[in-house]
Amino acid sequence: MPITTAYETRIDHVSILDEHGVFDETLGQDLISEDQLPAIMEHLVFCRQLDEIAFKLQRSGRMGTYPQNTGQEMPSLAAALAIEKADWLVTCYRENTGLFWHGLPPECILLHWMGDERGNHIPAGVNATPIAIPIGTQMLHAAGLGWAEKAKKTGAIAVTFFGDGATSEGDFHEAANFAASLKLPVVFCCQNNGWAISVPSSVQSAGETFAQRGISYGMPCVRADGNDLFAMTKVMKDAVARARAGEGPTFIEAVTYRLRDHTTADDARRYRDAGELETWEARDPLPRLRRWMEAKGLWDKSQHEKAMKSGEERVAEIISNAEEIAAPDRSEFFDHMYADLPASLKRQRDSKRTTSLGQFPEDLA
Amino acid sequence: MPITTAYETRIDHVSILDEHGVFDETLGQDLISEDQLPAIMEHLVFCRQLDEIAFKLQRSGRMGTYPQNTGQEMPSLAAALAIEKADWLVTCYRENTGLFWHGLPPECILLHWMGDERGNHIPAGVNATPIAIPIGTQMLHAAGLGWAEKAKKTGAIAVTFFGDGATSEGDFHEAANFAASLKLPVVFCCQNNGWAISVPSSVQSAGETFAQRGISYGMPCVRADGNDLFAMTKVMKDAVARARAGEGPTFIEAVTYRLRDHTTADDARRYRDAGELETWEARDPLPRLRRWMEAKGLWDKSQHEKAMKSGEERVAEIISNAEEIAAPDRSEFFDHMYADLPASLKRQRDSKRTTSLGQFPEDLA
Amino acid sequence: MTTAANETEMTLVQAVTDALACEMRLDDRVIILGEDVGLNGGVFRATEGLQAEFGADRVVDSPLAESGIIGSSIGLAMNGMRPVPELQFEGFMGPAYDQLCSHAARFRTRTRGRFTVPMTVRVPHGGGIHAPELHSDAPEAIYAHQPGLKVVMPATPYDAKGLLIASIRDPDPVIFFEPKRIYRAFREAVPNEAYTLPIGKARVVTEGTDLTVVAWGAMVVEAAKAAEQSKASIELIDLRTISPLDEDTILASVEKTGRCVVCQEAPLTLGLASEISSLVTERCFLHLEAPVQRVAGFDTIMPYYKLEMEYLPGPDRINAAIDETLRY
Amino acid sequence: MTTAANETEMTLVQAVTDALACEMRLDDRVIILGEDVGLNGGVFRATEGLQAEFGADRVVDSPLAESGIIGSSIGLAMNGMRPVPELQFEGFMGPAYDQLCSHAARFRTRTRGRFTVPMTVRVPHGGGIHAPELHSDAPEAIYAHQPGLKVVMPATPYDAKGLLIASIRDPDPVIFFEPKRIYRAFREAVPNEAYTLPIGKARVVTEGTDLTVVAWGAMVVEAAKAAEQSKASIELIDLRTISPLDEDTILASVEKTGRCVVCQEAPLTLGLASEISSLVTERCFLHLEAPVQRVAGFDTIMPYYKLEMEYLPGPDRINAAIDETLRY
Ligand SMILES: Cc1ncc(C[n+]2csc(CCOP(=O)(O)OP(=O)(O)O)c2C)c(N)n1
Ligand SMILES: Cc1ncc(C[n+]2csc(CCOP(=O)(O)OP(=O)(O)O)c2C)c(N)n1
Ligand SMILES: [Mg+2]
Ligand SMILES: [Mg+2]
Repeated sequence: MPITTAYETRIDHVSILDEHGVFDETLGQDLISEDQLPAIMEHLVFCRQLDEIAFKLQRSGRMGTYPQNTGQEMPSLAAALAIEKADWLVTCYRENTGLFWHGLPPECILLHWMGDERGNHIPAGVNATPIAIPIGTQMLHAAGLGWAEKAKKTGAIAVTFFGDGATSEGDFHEAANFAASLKLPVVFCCQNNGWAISVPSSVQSAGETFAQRGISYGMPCVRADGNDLFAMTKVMKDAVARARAGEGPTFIEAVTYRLRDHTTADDARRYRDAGELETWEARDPLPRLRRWMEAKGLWDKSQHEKAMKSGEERVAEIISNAEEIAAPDRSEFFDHMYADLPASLKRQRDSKRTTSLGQFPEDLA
Repeated sequence: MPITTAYETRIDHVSILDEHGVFDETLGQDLISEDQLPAIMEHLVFCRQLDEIAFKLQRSGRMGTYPQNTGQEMPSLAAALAIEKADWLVTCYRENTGLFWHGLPPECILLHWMGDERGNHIPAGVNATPIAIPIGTQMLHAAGLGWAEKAKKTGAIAVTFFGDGATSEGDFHEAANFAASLKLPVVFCCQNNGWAISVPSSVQSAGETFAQRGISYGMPCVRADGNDLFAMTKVMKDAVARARAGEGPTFIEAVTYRLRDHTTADDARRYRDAGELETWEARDPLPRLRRWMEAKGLWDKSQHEKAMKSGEERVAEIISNAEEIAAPDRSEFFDHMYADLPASLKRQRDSKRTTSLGQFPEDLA
Repeated sequence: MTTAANETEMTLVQAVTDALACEMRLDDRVIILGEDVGLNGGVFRATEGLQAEFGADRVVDSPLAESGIIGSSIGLAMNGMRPVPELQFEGFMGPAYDQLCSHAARFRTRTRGRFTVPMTVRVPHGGGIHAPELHSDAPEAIYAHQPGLKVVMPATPYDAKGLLIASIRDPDPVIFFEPKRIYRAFREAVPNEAYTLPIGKARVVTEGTDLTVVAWGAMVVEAAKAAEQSKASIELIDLRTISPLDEDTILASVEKTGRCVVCQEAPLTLGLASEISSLVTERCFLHLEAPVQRVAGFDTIMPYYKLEMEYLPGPDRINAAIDETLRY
Repeated sequence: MTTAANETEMTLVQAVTDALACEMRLDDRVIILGEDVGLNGGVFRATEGLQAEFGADRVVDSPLAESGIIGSSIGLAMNGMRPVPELQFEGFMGPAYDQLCSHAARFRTRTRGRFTVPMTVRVPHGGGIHAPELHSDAPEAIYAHQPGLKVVMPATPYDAKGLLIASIRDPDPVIFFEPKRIYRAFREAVPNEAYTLPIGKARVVTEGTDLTVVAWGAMVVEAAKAAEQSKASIELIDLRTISPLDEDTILASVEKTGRCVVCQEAPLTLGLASEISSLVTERCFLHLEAPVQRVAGFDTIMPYYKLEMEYLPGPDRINAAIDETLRY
């Protein structure tokens, strides 16, 4: 038999609450308890509000560049719902919903984008890493974080998020390969939102799906509707269980869409079709969930209004917390360079001089 | 339909002349003309001799570290048979058979391993790149070389070779992805020889095959018996035709085996099972082809003896060419740093001094 | 200001675009690749309009992978093309470090001239634009330490155009750093035609007799402000090329002034200022009235933008060094 | 030579192995990963026997991917482990450059102390062993320019053990360069117990009054030979730590001798010698009888091994610089 089959595979696409409001009762059963859904809805309303206000903060000069999350709320939230407190969220920059649910104070994210590293001081006990600016690099840290849990035999795991663009970076490949080869407890979730700034996902890969990126490493792969909280929760729960059981990593492609500009520094109208945007606005995950919950009697207009109002208040409070924090000390950026500041750095900090003569201390700023 | 098929694929394994001497007449027909086979056999005999002698040169202190090719002769030779003079071979360091067939003077390879860059001065008209020392980096150059041919609309293509270990590097991923995304005329051939120094290929990938590495990029993938010249020639010809037709890259896994130590600096007995080696010695591609050719009346003992003898003579001549080349000028390594040597480098070259006072020129070496 | 008919007033980033357009019209081997360089015209709009003029085959949106961009550019360059890859920010050169330093820099000498890499890597450089982490670094010393590369950094629109065209025509790999802080800081008249400025030649911005200030990129503007505020007669040198250094211009100036201050954004330790200091000391020791002073970023990570102006040297810190050197 | 009961004569590479074994016995957070570090004991046998003693979970053969090795080590270090990754040769640090400089170096300050990276990256360093391309480079300046990293390089077996254990215990990322040329050059008595030597402290190898020679790694041996041949009274300093520099020891010595020669394998331009030269000049200007001289590799690619001894500074070139400095 000169031509035989060397390898064969197929990848599932999972959808539970589809864009037309149809819900798959079999798969959807017991995924998320009905009791929990109102709190989830409140959280989503709040996160969307914060996201839209952050945009305005940037426009009014009160914040630097900000990447909006709107439209991509479900994948990371599903991860947060599927994991435990001891597990790790290793994200990029469109995962506010999941990070906040996992315990990250929203002030942290605002401070980060206000150009203040104190926003990256994740509180002790919150197992999350800060915003990853260089694309595609954080997945290796997730592999290591998960590896450490495996070494310590804690049972904890790591879930890492990244974009479609990020899967083009070599570090993505090395992270997935390390995790699979060493059977590390890690879940890889690619948020395929169609774009990497102005570059469509078709340039990032000639493959039919991003899910098939995981085949290279021999790990289970799945594709899901990233705008469907239930589908995302199902694939996350499966992947988390597999990781926790010591069976290694899973690759998830969450098919979603960036409903706003790449960041506030971007203008998507330069490169993006209005029609495409409209199609995806109709698939907006929030209204989809809301309509279903209202139909099921789990949510109503007055609850929504209440959520909007309390969201607004919370957002206002968070912004004032972030804005009213005392300015950092002028030489605060020396303080955490090393556990012990070397003598030469101490001199630089104290003199605010990199020049070295120092015979005229009265010149020092 | 909540669970649907997102993606489905299968990969062929191709074998034509198997390890038991069975030849598939359908697939094997017209692949390599019977007229050409004796010359191929002579070439293989010569290459194997050179490879074994190179080992001895190292052992007797006449050459530096050398990586033997023995056992892996077929994949690159098949590539050389499948391509044209204008096409590129972008190899690692176990592709002597293909490189020599493509026109590289064997002296070049010896000089390289004798620690002399002049061995990397590939003669004009030979489209091959020098030995790639940092693993996994040359495939990106192949992507660019192929891209240039595409831009110039020459119809020429690039074939690149790398090991199983190399597929773990991020650069492999980026090269394959660029080639697939930009539809570049490139053929990727992974020589899976079971080992990366002491690390078995099972550590490099948890996948069942290396062929499936290519699925990530949406490129056609195929696995072949790398010790079967016919199977390799078939998959190479197909891949080359696809590249030349503008249909983009193909990923080939050649399943082969490193019959010797990793390099002369290595001792494989430290980590490798004697039984495994024996199994693969029985699959040695040279005797396999020889037996078949003898059975078909295309080769006989006297031809073999003649080939051995002329091979020996050629090897001796090549070695003396490589050893008798005049020693490089002491400052030869300045000559090709830039098209025009900057003034500071001229001073360094002429004075052989990096120090800069230079008040005492009589001190200069 | 009057502009001649064959000149246009433009900003530095416009001069970059203009240089690319001019050279692409003259030489169809020139090809641009990178992230968002196509329809979007690059995140700084440096390639704006080029895809429309030259097509998607010559202005190519690549996958998001810096090593891929540089590694494939090397192959393009080795095979008769003149690639001009863009890396989006200097902070993202890291993933391409190996292809730049282990390959681009080495192919000519590795192959004793058979293969060369005439590639120009464009990279926005430096701080002061209120950007996120890793969008404000100054890594020029890293690449100036690598034999086989050239490193160029203009400080004016005129220089940007002339040096970029010279870089593209150069037969060796050039890293072309663009000081993003002054991308749009001012305009000047730039000839419409293609022209080149020599790589490896510094520019004496203002002549002076008391002290030499050496700067490059955006620091030239800060140093010029400092010089203007200073009572001393400052000779300001804009390096233009970081590697190879124009030793003659620097040494001639310090021989005349006897004093030297070097300004850089990068951390102090092992920045280019250290190289210039040791060079000047070795070669002008008996002319020196005071040690060469370095004004640099601190040996810390460039802080997020709330504190970035605390990090970057400005006229105050430069003048403190000038004064101290004069009083030495 | 007599060896005490609690000491063993060993080579530098054996001292490395011994340090790893000692620390792994004391601290089960220590984990080794890299290419061929397991059964094979590393290509230089630096991890020989460790997998047998500590198991395949603590001495891990990783996939062949340097960025992967460093990036996953960062995660391990952030999460309570003490990873000691090995990169097989300094020429293969390139693919890991980004994880080293954009992440390992930055996590502590990026997160204002929430996350730290107590990782020790072991890397064989330098030329002179007749190896192929990219197996003989000297990239220490690249990593010393990066704030947030520490860079250590021992020159003796005793120092190798003490500094390696100190590096593993250090709360910050350390690049531990091992001078492969002298891995097996000589033996000395090394205590059997675990001990540490302070990071950031240089060693005065021999005291002298005429001239200070600064060296590190394998160059210490060459400099010692030069000093022995010299008629002058040489004070030889072995840096031991490249970052942070032990400024006090260097400056005190040059204040005494008034003359200084620095030796490195790396290319001249922007090597550590340039940093030391500018530092010494700034701080000891009025003590200097002659400019600081740098003896370095040339600003070329390190040639293949037929010519490598033409490239590497040896006693002759060091003594030429010493003589010239003395006569200045
Ligand atoms: C290494 C690196 N290269 C380039 C950039 C600039 N950049 C920031 S976001 C981005 C696109 C990311 O696309 P994707 O991964 O799909 O994430 P998305 O923004 O769509 O969520 C680019 C190119 C970067 N931050 N890091
Ligand atoms: C970037 C890089 N890392 C490490 C090495 C050291 N090294 C040389 S060959 C080799 C194994 C290569 O394995 P593989 O790709 O399977 O090729 P093979 O030797 O089996 O033909 C290693 C780790 C290297 N040369 N380059
Ligand atoms: Mg995206
Ligand atoms: Mg192999």
